[in-house]
Amino acid sequence: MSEHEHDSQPHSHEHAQRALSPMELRVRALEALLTEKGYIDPAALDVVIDAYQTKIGPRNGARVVARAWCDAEFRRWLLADATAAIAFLGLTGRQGEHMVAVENTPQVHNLVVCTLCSCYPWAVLGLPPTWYKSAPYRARAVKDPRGVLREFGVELPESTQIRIWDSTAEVRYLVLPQRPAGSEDLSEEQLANLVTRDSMIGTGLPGTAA
Amino acid sequence: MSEHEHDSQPHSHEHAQRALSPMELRVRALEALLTEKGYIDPAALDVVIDAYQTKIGPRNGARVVARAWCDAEFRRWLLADATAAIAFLGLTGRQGEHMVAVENTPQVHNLVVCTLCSCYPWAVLGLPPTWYKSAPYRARAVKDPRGVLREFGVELPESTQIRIWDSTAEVRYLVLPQRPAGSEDLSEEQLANLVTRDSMIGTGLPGTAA
Amino acid sequence: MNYHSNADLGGQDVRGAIVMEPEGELFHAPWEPQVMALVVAMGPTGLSNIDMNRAARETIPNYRDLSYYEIWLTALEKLVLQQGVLGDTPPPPKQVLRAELVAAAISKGSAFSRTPTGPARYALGQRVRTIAVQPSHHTRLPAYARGKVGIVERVHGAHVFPDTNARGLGENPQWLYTVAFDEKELWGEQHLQQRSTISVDAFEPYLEPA
Amino acid sequence: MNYHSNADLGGQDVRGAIVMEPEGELFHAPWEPQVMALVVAMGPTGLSNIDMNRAARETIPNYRDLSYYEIWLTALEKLVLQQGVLGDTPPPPKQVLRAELVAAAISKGSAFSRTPTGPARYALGQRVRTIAVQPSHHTRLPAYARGKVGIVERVHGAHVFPDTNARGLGENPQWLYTVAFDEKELWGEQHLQQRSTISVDAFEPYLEPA
Repeated sequence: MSEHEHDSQPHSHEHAQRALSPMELRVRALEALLTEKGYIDPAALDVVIDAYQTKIGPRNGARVVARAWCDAEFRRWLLADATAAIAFLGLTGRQGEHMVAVENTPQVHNLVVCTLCSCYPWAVLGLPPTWYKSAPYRARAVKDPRGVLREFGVELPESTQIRIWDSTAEVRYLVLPQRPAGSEDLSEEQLANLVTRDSMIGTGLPGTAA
Repeated sequence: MSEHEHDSQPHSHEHAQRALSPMELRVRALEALLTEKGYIDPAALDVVIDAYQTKIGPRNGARVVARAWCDAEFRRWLLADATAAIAFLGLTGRQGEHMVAVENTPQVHNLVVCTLCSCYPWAVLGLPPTWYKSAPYRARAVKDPRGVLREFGVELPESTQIRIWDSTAEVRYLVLPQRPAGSEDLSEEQLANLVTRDSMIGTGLPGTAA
Repeated sequence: MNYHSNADLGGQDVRGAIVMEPEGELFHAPWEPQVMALVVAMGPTGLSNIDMNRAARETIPNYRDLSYYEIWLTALEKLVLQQGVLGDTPPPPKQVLRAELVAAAISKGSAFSRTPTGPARYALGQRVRTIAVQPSHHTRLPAYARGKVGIVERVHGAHVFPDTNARGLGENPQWLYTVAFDEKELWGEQHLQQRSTISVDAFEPYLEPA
Repeated sequence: MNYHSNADLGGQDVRGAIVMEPEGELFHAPWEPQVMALVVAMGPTGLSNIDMNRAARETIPNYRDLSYYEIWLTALEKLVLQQGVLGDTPPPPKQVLRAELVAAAISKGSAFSRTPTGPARYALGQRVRTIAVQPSHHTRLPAYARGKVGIVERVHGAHVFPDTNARGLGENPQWLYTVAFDEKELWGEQHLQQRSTISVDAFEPYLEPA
């Protein structure tokens, strides 16, 4: 287990064709050990990575939101029983077993955080962005939400109430943003394209109907 | 609307190539009216009928039961949140929006009825059998369950508690029967073949492992 | 208004055999599938809702003489007349179930849960007494379970309230509970012991503390 | 035992910018996807559970100096050592996530709801006070929400209780509530007004009547 010393190098975001970094060596060692001991099928790792790179991401959540914008009955179902409504769209899964959808209105803006770790609705949004897991977001979202939103370029009217959901258990929250003005003529698919990941966390707003 | 007189003929189960019966005429008249007034797409009726004849029936529920027999985690999920667990298998739908699964044990046998009409979990069991909608079953299941079960050829030990679920709202009940003795070596698919419709209503038991 | 349901059969003295039926035997006359499909197809039109349908069915004077699909047909004819489909300004359908929409509509269903607006008055395990009054409109508390003491076994959340929904007075969501009764409470001490417990799904207005 | 979490960041004075990230940018080093996949793949082995994982992560001494995938890797290494994987009798995996099982396992997830065994002590709209004691083990009530008065906004059913599950003391399901606090209750009257309401998901043992 000599590879288990911590990587003391500064974080590098470039990884060209070169010798394996200490972190890479450390991960490979752990993978080799768990494979040898019979815990891991190494082929499964590639399938997991592919799933979160190509199948499970915020476009899934965008489908949910666009459907709710187009179908009042689905919207009502989503708000009353998000787990079932989302499962109806085939989006069940890991880190999405117990879903709650919260609706933005002209009066209330919702913001989701996990101050204790990085709980995030993987089944509809995929892997969380780095900032969502970072100390500054987790520390400040609950105490200075307007400041945090400003960093994201979102300036809410003073009269808007901000409702912050700290995901401290296994319930996962999806924000249902307000449908953009002027989007009446867009198809469900076009609407889904306006739904950004951040708008479903509450740190952003959906795109505008061009 | 002169076709609306009641069919006074005794019920006939044979309908060979012959003139339309009064009931057939009555149904056709209503269908024609609703089509003309723009409420009905007649082509939709065939799709609905085909769905319940070929896709939505008790083999769906049997899949749920067999999965619960094979996968302890799924069974626990099914018993804690049947709507979500069943949705995970893709079996959402009409008359199955709010599901509860109830488990038979050596101590407790579950029986489902709708005394007020014919509520039945269509999404997993399809269309209810005639007896389920009939006055004798609806009247007696709640008061004389052992007598009713005897009519179905089911004789329970005297010590077994019978738990009757009268479906008086929009919750739909699915009985999870006991896994047959000696079925340890069967595949999930083979197990599903042992699960009868009646065993999921509680008026029957699953087949035995041959 | 003198409302009487002919469908409230639980515990009544109904003779007649319960006639078994094999799984694949769905219909017994060529017009029956058409009636089933018409009822399904009329759902999205919004001409009536499920509680109006039940009210129309249970008030058919010769309810007990009709087969179930005859009941459905008769009630649909009645609703079509009542809602003015034959008049000069028939109510426009909210949505027409086009053939290509059938599969999605069936697998979506129509959820009856609603976001609760107030606290549940009763909790799991609590003793409650059902109201004894028989209201003069459609309701879903069976006669055999009126004025009886039971135990809250499940709390299902808030659901559309049939008593108002059936009369076009709105969804008026109410907390829904499964309330279980000992057989002696329902049928008296003299009743042939069956070792049975019977539950109904009861809306909060049907219950009082006990 | 002196348990200290380094992950409880809500409301702390953490400087540093929140760094935006485009939707497709999932990883920042070639070893990161491997770590994510290893953690996912270790789930079915039962070597640890999600609460043990969180405990292992939040007690890393230099938690705040590590990136999130470094935290995951370090915690996994720690658990592998603690659970005796390197010993003579490593605990056998409950299930190995074979490549062909990945898609089904991800889309199934792992539900944390359990059938409740007793009544919920609190109801929607009720005032509750969170406990002030910081237990000396993994727990999920953030420090900023201790000893505070809030309102029950949602009742989620019974869920696996992290405080026991993290210590291998069983699932011990407890009722789970969303409890919402006014910003002044959490941060004091002097706090810059944000018009915000903050909720946590709190297990029943974290709450007292207020």
